Amino acid sequence: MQTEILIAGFGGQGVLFAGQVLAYAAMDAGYEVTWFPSYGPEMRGGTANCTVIIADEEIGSPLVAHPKVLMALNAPSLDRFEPQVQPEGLIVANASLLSRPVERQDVTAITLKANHIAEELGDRRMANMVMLGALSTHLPVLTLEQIKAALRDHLPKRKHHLLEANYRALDTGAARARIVA
Amino acid sequence: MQTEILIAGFGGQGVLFAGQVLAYAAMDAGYEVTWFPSYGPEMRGGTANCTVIIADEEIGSPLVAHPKVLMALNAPSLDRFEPQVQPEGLIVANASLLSRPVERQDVTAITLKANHIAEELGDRRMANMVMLGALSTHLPVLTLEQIKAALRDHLPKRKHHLLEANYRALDTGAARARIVA
Amino acid sequence: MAAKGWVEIDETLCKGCELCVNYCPVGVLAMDTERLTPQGYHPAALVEDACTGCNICAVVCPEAAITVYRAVKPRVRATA
Amino acid sequence: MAAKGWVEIDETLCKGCELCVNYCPVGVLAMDTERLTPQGYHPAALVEDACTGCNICAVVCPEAAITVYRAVKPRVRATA
Amino acid sequence: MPRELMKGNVAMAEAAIRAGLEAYFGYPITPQSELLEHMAKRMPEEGRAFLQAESEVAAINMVYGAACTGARVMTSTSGPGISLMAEGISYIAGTEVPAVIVDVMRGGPGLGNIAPSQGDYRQVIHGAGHGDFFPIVLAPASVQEAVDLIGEAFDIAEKYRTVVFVVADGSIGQMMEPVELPEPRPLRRERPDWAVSGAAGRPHRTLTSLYLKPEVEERINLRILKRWQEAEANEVRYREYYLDDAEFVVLGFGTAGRVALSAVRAAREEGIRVGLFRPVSLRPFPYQAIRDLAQRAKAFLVVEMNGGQMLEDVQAAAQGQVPMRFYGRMGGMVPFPDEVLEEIRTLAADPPTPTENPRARWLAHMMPA
Amino acid sequence: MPRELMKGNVAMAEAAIRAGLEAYFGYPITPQSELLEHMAKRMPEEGRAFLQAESEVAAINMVYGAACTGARVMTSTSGPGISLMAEGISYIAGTEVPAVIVDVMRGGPGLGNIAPSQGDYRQVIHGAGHGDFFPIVLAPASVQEAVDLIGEAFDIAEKYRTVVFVVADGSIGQMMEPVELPEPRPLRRERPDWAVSGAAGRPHRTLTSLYLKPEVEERINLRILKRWQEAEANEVRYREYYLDDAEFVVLGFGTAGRVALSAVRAAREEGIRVGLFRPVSLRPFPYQAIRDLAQRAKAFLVVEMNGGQMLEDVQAAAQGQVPMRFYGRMGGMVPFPDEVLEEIRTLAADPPTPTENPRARWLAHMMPA
Amino acid sequence: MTVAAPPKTKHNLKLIYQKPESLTDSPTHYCPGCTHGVAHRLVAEVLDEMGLREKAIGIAPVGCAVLAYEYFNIDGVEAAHGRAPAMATGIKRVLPDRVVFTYQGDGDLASIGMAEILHAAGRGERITVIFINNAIYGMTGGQMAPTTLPEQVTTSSPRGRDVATQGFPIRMSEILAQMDGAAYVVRRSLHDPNNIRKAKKAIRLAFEAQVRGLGFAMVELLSTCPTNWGMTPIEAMNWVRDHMVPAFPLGDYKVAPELQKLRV
Amino acid sequence: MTVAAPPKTKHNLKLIYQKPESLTDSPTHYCPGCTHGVAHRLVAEVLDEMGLREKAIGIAPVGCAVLAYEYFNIDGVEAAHGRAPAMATGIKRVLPDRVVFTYQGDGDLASIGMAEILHAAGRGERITVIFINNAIYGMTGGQMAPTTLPEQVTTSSPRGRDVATQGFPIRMSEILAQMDGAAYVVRRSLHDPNNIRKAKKAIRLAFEAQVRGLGFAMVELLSTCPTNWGMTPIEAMNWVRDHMVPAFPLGDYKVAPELQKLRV
Ligand SMILES: Cc1ncc(C[n+]2csc(CCOP(=O)(O)OP(=O)(O)O)c2C)c(N)n1
Ligand SMILES: Cc1ncc(C[n+]2csc(CCOP(=O)(O)OP(=O)(O)O)c2C)c(N)n1
Ligand code: SF4
Ligand code: SF4
Ligand code: SF4
Ligand code: SF4
Ligand code: SF4
Ligand code: SF4
Ligand SMILES: [Mg+2]
Ligand SMILES: [Mg+2]
Repeated sequence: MQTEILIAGFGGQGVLFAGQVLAYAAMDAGYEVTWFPSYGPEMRGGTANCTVIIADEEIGSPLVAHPKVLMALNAPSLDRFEPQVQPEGLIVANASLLSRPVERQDVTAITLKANHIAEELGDRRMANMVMLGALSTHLPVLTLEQIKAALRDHLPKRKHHLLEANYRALDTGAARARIVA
Repeated sequence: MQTEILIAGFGGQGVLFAGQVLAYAAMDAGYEVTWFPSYGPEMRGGTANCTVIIADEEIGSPLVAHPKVLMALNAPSLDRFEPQVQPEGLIVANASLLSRPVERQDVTAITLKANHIAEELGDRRMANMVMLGALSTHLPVLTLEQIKAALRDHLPKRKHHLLEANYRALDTGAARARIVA
Repeated sequence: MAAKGWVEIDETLCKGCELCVNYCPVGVLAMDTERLTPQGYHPAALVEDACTGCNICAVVCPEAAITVYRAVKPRVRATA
Repeated sequence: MAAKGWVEIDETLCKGCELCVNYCPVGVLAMDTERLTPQGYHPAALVEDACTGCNICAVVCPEAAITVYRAVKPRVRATA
Repeated sequence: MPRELMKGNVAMAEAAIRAGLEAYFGYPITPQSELLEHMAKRMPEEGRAFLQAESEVAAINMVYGAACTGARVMTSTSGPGISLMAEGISYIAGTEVPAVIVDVMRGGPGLGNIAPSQGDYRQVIHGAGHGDFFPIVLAPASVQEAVDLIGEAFDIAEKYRTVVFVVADGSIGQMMEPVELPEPRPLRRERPDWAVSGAAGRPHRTLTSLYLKPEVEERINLRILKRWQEAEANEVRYREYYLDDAEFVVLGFGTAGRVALSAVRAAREEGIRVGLFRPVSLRPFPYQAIRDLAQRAKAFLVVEMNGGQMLEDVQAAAQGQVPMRFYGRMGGMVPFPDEVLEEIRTLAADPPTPTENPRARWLAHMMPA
Repeated sequence: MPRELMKGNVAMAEAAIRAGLEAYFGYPITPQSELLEHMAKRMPEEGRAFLQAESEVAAINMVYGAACTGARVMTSTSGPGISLMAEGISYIAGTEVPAVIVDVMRGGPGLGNIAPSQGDYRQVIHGAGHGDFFPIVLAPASVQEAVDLIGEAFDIAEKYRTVVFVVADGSIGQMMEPVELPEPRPLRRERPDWAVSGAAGRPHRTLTSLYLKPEVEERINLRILKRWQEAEANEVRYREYYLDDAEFVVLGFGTAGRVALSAVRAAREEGIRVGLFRPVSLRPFPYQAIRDLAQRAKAFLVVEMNGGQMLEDVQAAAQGQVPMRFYGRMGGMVPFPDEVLEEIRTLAADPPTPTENPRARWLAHMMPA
Repeated sequence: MTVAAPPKTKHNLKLIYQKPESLTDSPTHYCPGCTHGVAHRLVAEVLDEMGLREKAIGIAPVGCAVLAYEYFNIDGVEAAHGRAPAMATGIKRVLPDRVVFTYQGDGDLASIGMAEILHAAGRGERITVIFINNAIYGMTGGQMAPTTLPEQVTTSSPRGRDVATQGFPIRMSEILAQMDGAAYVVRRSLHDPNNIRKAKKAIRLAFEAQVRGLGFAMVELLSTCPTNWGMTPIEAMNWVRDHMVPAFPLGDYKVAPELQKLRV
Repeated sequence: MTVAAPPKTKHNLKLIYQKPESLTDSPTHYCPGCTHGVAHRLVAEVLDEMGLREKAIGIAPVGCAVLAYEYFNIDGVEAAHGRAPAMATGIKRVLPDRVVFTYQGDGDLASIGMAEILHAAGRGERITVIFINNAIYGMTGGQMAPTTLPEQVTTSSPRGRDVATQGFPIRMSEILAQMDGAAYVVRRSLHDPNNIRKAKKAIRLAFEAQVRGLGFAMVELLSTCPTNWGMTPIEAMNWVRDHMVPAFPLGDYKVAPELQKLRV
């Protein structure tokens, strides 16, 4: 059994970190896991994405053409990856930066205005955690609690003052996740 | 038909040049020819030798284990190469710098005091030509005249004032060549 | 037109670095925090009518995004 | 022994470069054109009895072929 | 030891430190730089030598110097850096001192790009430097395997007094996976008897790759070849998956091997009797194991992230005993399992003929006229 | 043209000048230096560019620059220099500009010595630089052939927009033979349409080996591979001697091939039905011709001045169809015809078994335990 | 936000400045506020002013400016890391009447490319070198450069550059001024409009040196890397002024007499 | 020839000079009169005097001194062409209490090895460099070196070094003195006994600099190549005096304050 999660957005949106949190949670839960970044060209700007694969046996390819789950933090990511999600899959999209709804009818789609929610919560950089919270509601392999525990156990000590804010973002994201399709 | 001539001595004795003269003569006479130096390590001193192969078809190896002809300009060269000469071969040795005679009985051996003769003739650097002259008396493929012509045709113009002295050295070498075995 | 100068900012090029804003000696430039360029930045914009056409903003702009004009006095023909 | 100094030249090392001969301030060295070293050079040799032990030849010898001695006055024991 | 989630580059660096690395010299290059950066942080903490050299040329010659003292030493780089190290690598091999080099491969030739690739295969294996020598080359397919092989690399390098490469395609360097790190080994304190250290109370020692007399150089060359022969006998490593009843065999190393594993599993679900052979030591290459497979398989499919570099070795191993296909992605492209699955399906449905040229067929497919 | 007696190095230099060489950049190294020295003398006489670079790294990058203008350009070096040029060679290949490189091979690895060798075979063929590309490699066995191949090298380099090596073992560089030089060709004045020259009256042009997008780099890689495929189809060169009725075949290139020729003749005189196959293009390698020979010969003997580098390609070509022996001298040793003759005699008297490992047998013979 | 109204008509407005012809229309990939862009612009302005656009061949380095050939509207090539001066030499030797310049970062020029730049200068190679000193390896993610300041934190000097083990900043202009083949070697900075103007004059002279065949010419430009320094563009400009200029004194290190007379 | 008679007895003779312990007994392969041998001897004498023989590790270059490790009675290694400073760095970093020196020719140090020597100096690498400047590539048969004088004929400058195309002689001491990491950079000559004595003092200081941990130290020695210059050894000495010294001024280019006080 294997779950592939593709997280995509702008550089700076915390895409890679969100993936790492999932990877930590999966590892702690005893799964095999790979986190694979699309490390961009040796220069700035552009998009960022990473693939997290969670499985219960030795993981083959760290990349997949058709992930089960897509977490899209901006419009170009949704445009590019929506068609690739597996039928019956899951798409979590950040409505704050979208100009259109999720179009696929054969997937579970969750949208929420992650940037707006994060700003509401007082820290715009928490949009990725808001999204993760939403994702957790429909992710078969990991629970919100496991994600929180991963944050707690792996966030470097000097960043622990941010834990509460992260939890709040996760919770709010989970609470506001709305299935739209 | 192929004749291999190994010329050996100290660096500075004109070993390589003597070989080149033979090679020119052979080329002018329409033969195939290779001149192969043992180019020493990237540093000074030591011995020098070259192999000249004269043949009437495409030449294979530019080196042979057992040359037909050895022209040895000093003692170490004779020591090292005498045993390698083909039976029925020819050894021309510079008695000025030898401490012993040619020992092989199955070859034609010619010795002459090339350094002494060259000094007599007024130029110690001509010892190599004296030796060549001696060699020419028993070399099957090339005549003394052909060697002289090669010198004339291939010595750079600015050295042509040395031609006469070279001819004299060749002639004297040819005249004084003594078969000793 | 009151100002002596005028600048145009090419929004396909501007990256919102704020250098022009910072160095404009008369403070007529500001970041347009409401707009996003196609590259996703807030562009600089001329927000006051007092540009002197001094060209400093263009000198400092890393993206060559700024075009500068200066008002010319109507030429008085010299009567020879 | 008349001279104040003395040199020995190691013929396994000397290459007959003549530098020592050239720089010896008292001219007591010369090339031995009759002898050949194992490496095939004419070695330098001390040919006169007037070496001062100044060490200059050793300083200039590229082959470290020269050993230099100097005569010591028989020590007069200081009577305290 | 508990598992930690680590980036391949960082994990390799830490594994080297735990293997008793005494000195690291390197130069930044993507996708390898985190390895150097981890060394920059950790080596001084351990009181060991870290130096960012002025270039890869300098880095390999620093490695060369340190290796001559018998210290455990390594460097890491990517394609262009491997090229610049070629002379130094040849000197190290010619001097018969041990050193470990990590190549985190990127797209090439030339400046290329920084995406994952396996394009340095031929260079590392055959052309790591001028003259006759054979480096040992290990290719991990996961972060854990990278950690394990780094540890072994030092032992092997010392055993055969040679250069050992760990070639990780960019993906292995950049991805994170849980790993179990080994216990730190204590620094070795004794020095091998060939090492230079100052001639205190013993005759002076020299280490060189210069042998002016061809007879002597020949003896050294033969000695190097002999050690290589021993390595060939002892150091072959590979992994087999689903081969017991396999009619079809996919062969791939590193990330290509992993991708192929996913495809093989998917194909098995479709009922195709296919297995995977993943070389771990690229040199010595598992010739015999592949030859054996060639005798019993119906067809091979070689999958690489290059234009068929290992393919040539597989062909040499198989000696025409099995028909073969090739599927490669180049220039920094990583194949998806679906692509390989499709190739497996074709392989099973329409097996290759014995004379078909695998590269030509693939090229025609990739670049239709 | 009358025949002139010329040293290989000088003849190659002069041949390049007559082929319309516009610029030469190089660095001294034995046994190649006379080539550079001839250029130092002649290129300024012709009003063309000669420069002794500060290193081989600089030399190849000067070649790279000049090649980007569409000029005919070359460099020459030996082992260590080839290693140092690896990065530049890869850039030239990746940028798809033509250049000619002469490697006058010496003993290695490392500093080695300056005696004749064929030890760079694997490096030049497989590892001339990082990333996916294939240089074309030509190996003369006489001064005349060197002259002829130099002329062709430029045309081939331009035809396939790639790097062409002429690999001459030290003997070819150092020996003198009579040669007929070609008539000087006029300098080409038109520039190819990809060359940089200043964007006068046309859109600006760029030449690069950087393709940040893997999809794009992959297309370039495939294009390079496609051209290589064409070269494989068109540029195979070899010479055959006494093969018509041969039961045994000796294979060797360059000087090893010549030495083998003498031995083959001697063996023929002894009544052994043996012939010689001498590859002239080492890449593309004459796989098919060798495969054909393997079908009809009783046994092969591969002779090299290295530890069996071409041997591996001959084995790949023969695909186990013919039993094989190997005889090599290393480290600057040149085999004598007598040694090869002895090997031929053994081959005929006691033919190898199909499973015998040629290198292992030879190594046991060279290094008895 | 209220944007100032456009002028009623433009016909009494004189064009004072616009993007130079020697730049292409492509947006660059540089980070916002990075002065690589300023340096590009200055070079392009000088090429325009001297009428050299159609004669120029530019050589991009390996470094953040790796795609410079896409931004300059001139013929261009991409060099191997550090080897741009050698590549430039190859080009200039076969096309001596073209104007050839390299554009190099501090890692490229002062670290791996040290031999090539010194020898190009030693030979008096008639090329122009634009040297961007930003005290860091920008492209590869902020490692230490030879020009990194003592104590400066980078990803490969995480505790700050320790001069005892990692060496001292290297001052290239001072070194290159020692070379007899150098005709023009100066250091300028891009940290404010005034210095940018001076930098442009220097670039002009560096091309004049080439056009007049006087020898090797280099302009070292102190430049920002807001991204890897972890600063805003404006903070970065000030950091150059406050920290780099003291360590890398601005000035003329070598100016051939023929250039001293020139007014540009 | 009459050779002076040996002294009757030796017991009243004091040993003034003998071959230093830090040299082996092997005869060298150097050409007669080549001052490479003098330089070897001086280094060995200094090692003896400072008691460093058992702590020293020497690095031989690619050049005529390629076999130096056979002549020095100390541990030694052979570097790749030009890379001795990098190799020395590798050794010194793992064995910081050993005394590490390189011995390099002008082709090795100033041509191909330019980057390595400059960066070793820049890092203040605690190594000692003996730099033999003989204005030629000795080992490979007399090609032009970076230090070849203008108009000097070599096998790769057959019409004399043409500075317009082949560049100017490079003066390494002047360049290296610019490096902050350098503690001691001087130029001496080996062209007569007096200068040889001064050279030895400099070599002593260059090792003192290392032992005291002051930083990088280099002694440049003007040296002869009678063979490739086509001169007798004595002519060669005079050529150094008359042609090289004017082009490469002798002197102290950088001396750390701690060394200035030292009397050796
Ligand atoms: C041979 C080689 N080594 C390393 C690299 C990786 N690399 C790319 S850019 C760069 C350094 C860039 O720094 P700098 O020259 O200062 O330019 P900047 O990005 O700061 O403008 C390095 C090390 C490479 N491409 N090639
Ligand atoms: C990479 C490389 N390039 C070239 C050579 C050939 N080579 C050997 S010594 C030498 C130059 C020696 O000159 P120098 O350093 O001045 O020393 P010298 O012989 O004059 O003492 C060269 C170019 C080499 N061995 N390796
Ligand atoms: S031209 Fe001068 S005044 Fe006008 S916006 Fe630019 S900097 Fe400000
Ligand atoms: S300086 Fe240029 S890029 Fe920066 S904000 Fe102003 S217009 Fe935009
Ligand atoms: S010690 Fe002085 S006097 Fe004596 S031989 Fe030597 S140089 Fe001459
Ligand atoms: S200086 Fe030394 S090598 Fe030269 S001649 Fe005198 S003793 Fe012999
Ligand atoms: S990384 Fe630094 S140097 Fe590179 S573009 Fe960004 S700011 Fe400029
Ligand atoms: S070639 Fe020159 S430098 Fe080399 S040993 Fe001979 S004289 Fe000395
Ligand atoms: Mg930089
Ligand atoms: Mg020299």
